[in-house]
Amino acid sequence: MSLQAVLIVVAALFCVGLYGALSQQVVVMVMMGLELMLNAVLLAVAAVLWFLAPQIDGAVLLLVVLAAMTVEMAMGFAVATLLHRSRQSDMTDMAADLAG
Amino acid sequence: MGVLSTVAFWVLAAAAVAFGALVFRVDSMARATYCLAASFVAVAVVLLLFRQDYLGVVTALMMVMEMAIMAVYMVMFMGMNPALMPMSMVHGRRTALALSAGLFIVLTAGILLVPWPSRRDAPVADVTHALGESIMGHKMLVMLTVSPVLFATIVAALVLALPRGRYDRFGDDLRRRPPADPQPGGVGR
Amino acid sequence: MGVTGALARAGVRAASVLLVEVPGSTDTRIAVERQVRCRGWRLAMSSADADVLVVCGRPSPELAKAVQAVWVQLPGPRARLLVDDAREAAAALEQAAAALLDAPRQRADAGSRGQAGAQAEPSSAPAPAESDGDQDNSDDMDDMGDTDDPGDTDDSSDTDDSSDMDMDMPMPGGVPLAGGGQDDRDGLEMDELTVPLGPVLPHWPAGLVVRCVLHGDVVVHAQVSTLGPAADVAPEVAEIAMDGWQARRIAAGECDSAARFLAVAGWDHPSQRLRSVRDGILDGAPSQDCAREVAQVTRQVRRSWLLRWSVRGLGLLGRAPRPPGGVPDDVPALLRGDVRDRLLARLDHARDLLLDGGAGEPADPRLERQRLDRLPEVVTGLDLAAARLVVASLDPNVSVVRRHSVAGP
Amino acid sequence: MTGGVAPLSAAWAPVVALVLLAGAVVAAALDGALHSVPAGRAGRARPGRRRTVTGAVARLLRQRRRVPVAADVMLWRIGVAALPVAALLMAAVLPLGRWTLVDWSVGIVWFNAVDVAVWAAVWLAGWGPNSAHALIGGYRFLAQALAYELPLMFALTAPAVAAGTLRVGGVVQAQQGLWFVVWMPVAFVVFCLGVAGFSVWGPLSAPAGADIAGGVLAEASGVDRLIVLAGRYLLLTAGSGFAAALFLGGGAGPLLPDWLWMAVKALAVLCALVVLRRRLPVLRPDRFLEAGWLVLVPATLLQLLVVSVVVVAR
Repeated sequence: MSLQAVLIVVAALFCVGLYGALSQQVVVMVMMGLELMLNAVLLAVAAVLWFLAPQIDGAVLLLVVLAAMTVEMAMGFAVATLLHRSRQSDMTDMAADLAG
Repeated sequence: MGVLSTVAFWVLAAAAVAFGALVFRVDSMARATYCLAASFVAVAVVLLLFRQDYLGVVTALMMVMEMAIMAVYMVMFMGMNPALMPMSMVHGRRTALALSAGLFIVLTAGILLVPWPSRRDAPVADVTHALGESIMGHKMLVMLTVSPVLFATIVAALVLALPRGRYDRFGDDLRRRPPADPQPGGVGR
Repeated sequence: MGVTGALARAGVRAASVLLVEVPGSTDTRIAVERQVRCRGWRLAMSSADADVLVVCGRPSPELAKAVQAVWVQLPGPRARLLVDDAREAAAALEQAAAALLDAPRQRADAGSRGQAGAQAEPSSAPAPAESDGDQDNSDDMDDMGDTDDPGDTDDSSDTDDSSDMDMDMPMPGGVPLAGGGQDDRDGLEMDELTVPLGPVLPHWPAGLVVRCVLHGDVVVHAQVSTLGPAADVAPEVAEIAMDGWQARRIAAGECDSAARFLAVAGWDHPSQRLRSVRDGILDGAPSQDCAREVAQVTRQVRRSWLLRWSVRGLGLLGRAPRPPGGVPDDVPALLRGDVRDRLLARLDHARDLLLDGGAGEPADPRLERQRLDRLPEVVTGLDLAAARLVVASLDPNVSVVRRHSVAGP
Repeated sequence: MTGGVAPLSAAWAPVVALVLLAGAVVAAALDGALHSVPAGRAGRARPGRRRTVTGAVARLLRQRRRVPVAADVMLWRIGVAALPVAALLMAAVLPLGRWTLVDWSVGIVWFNAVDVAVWAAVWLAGWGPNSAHALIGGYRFLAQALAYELPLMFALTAPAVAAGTLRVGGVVQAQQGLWFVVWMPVAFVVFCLGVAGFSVWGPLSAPAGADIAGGVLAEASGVDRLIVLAGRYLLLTAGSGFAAALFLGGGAGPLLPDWLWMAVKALAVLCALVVLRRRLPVLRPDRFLEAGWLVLVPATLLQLLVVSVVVVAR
């Protein structure tokens, strides 16, 4: 196992997540894609730490990624609830008017 | 790294990616959610291989918890019963597939071509202890930032998701007691 | 065979029994309950948990249909009994134990079910998708998959490749999906699911069926109906020469009702205590002792702040402050207050009957009618746990209501 | 490794499982015995025949498994099997006197992570059978878990802060002078409540309540039911073991060897939990949720503040 090997796994995870986030219609499924991408980031940070700089400072970054995941999730749930309440839908397409 | 941990790594990596892909392939919402949870747990165990004991366990803890709640939202907002019903709710599938595949190729090429430096120094003995020292010591600013952000998230999420404010509960002059709640709580606020 | 036989014998010693009470057969049910306890058996919580299905009394055809639906859900080895007379309870359970031990018979039973539907077989690992109507069209089981209105998805989803669309809403296992409903109390569109509660549920009033429309587990609409015995006549009750027998029977009934309420509330100790008081009353234990015991349990219930906190304000009937447009205030004293007040009223009533030793008036049909009629409005808007507590606290005597509606006012 | 605790080799794992199982059997036997004891005095009827654990096990072994229409059998079985597995994973970091299977530096966090995995297990056990009552049970568990988990986490933090380590063995060591229960009573009570919570037990057993025909248990029959019930008792046993290790000084005590003290203390907590189940009504989840957030969370935070001040001042 080498850094390159781990990073390729990271790239695979990230791209699966990206595919999900781009292709899914339902907000919750989009969130699952995003979570998967953050999961990849988590693994990447841990791998770089282990293989390049096993000092502790970088581990703090892992904590920050974890916190980002929680924040994303909580806000995602809130937005999904709000969308569902206001227009009886949770499809991203139907929220397109939010863009303009 | 011994042979055992290399084998473990590849098994876990394959599991993480496979479960991640299954999230968008299976037909049941519950299965999709718990596939994601399984992917997270696999990554958490990989973190253990990298001697990040505390962070690995905390990742598993948080993600299983999140996914348990996520499953409720999935069922609530998307809805599929336990039966394996074929369903697909995708848009722009080909574009998304092309984009992700392209990105994967670019990333892999980059990973293989970049000359990665070698390890600078030896790992610390007790990572958990060192992490604690670090976030309570010279990296305290990070924690000081993260905690208000998390708190703000709780408040913001509640404001977004709750349909009722105090005027709905206590009346226009905020004098109604007990408050008009669809379901009274246990403390009797 | 040795191991299997030993396993069977040990297992039958710990059998669990699902009771179905036909309205008017309370005495029989109580007798069966006592025998169950005596044998070291246990009352089952659900059909999947039960080995023996005991029907107390002769059910009407509709009730018999509901019982049949439950019967097919028993996993087996299983036995089914109809007990019509309280005195036959012990013999009947003995017979059930023998039937459970009868290996060839159980094998034949399992074989016949295997043909009817492979559902009950141990290792049908992937959920079979074919319809299996007669196996599981039970009343307390329904599909719970909350689905969004399919109309919503159809107009929006064909953006570029609709080849993948497969939203023709199949019915998994022949069970229709939950339908879309109106907004729930939190302003979210909720799917509606119709779940009939009763007539076969643990600690449930005999013969009562409440058809609930659920949002999640919140009852948004409830409709009450009753199922009766084969013939709506006053059952022959073995008159026992005992002082104040009538009063004793009513007091025992009140204790039984209170015990069932406490069982629904998940408080085993006083519930069991009340059950044994009930048995004592029926056995002719000195009424002073019984009254003292009832008073002790009442004190235990009254003192428990945990119970008070847990059920406070549930199923409130006729007491200020009244919500606008709420229940008019012509509520009989026994129904007044929340579920806990009604429980305490029952216990006090039981104690008074035991102490007075008077004749004891038979159940007032108007009061029982009120219990039944008020049920839907009180239950609406509550979650299922609260609704169960309210039903248990009202505990309408279906038998009395039916007899008087048949006989006319 | 830290002094006092010696990790055993992995070959001892079955022994740990057996010890845990023994605890579970004791709990189940006690519960059965309490069921047969006549309550009160007026019922002079003879006490019923005792319900034995062997009888109950034999019955469930003989019963066939029934699968409701359109059930998600895979998820259901995963949920069912996860309960006893979770209990074993908890017990793996628990020291019995001097011995422990794994003396892990993050044992307490591990315990917490496993008890969160129970969320998923119970929900899946409720979701799988495709039955209204079971699903309501699963949802109830999540609602209740949201109320007990945060207080439980803070309650777990208190002994860790006081001992200055996340190692369970280290926490036991730190209680040589004074048991933590003496100056962390709130944390101890909340911890026991949490144990009842993740074991779906006593006042927090609404997810398997009688009002929804057994809730998550409603559709389980045969071996499935046996595993769920055993999982509950195993979780209760593992939780009691942790209560003894984190708050009651683990193996500390006079005369008897330390493993025996640990076993005695764990059994005492276990029996107390079993007895209390009959003595307390079930809390309704909607009421408990608000109480959890508005009463238990502040209470445990205050407890944590007290502990931190004491540690800093010491």
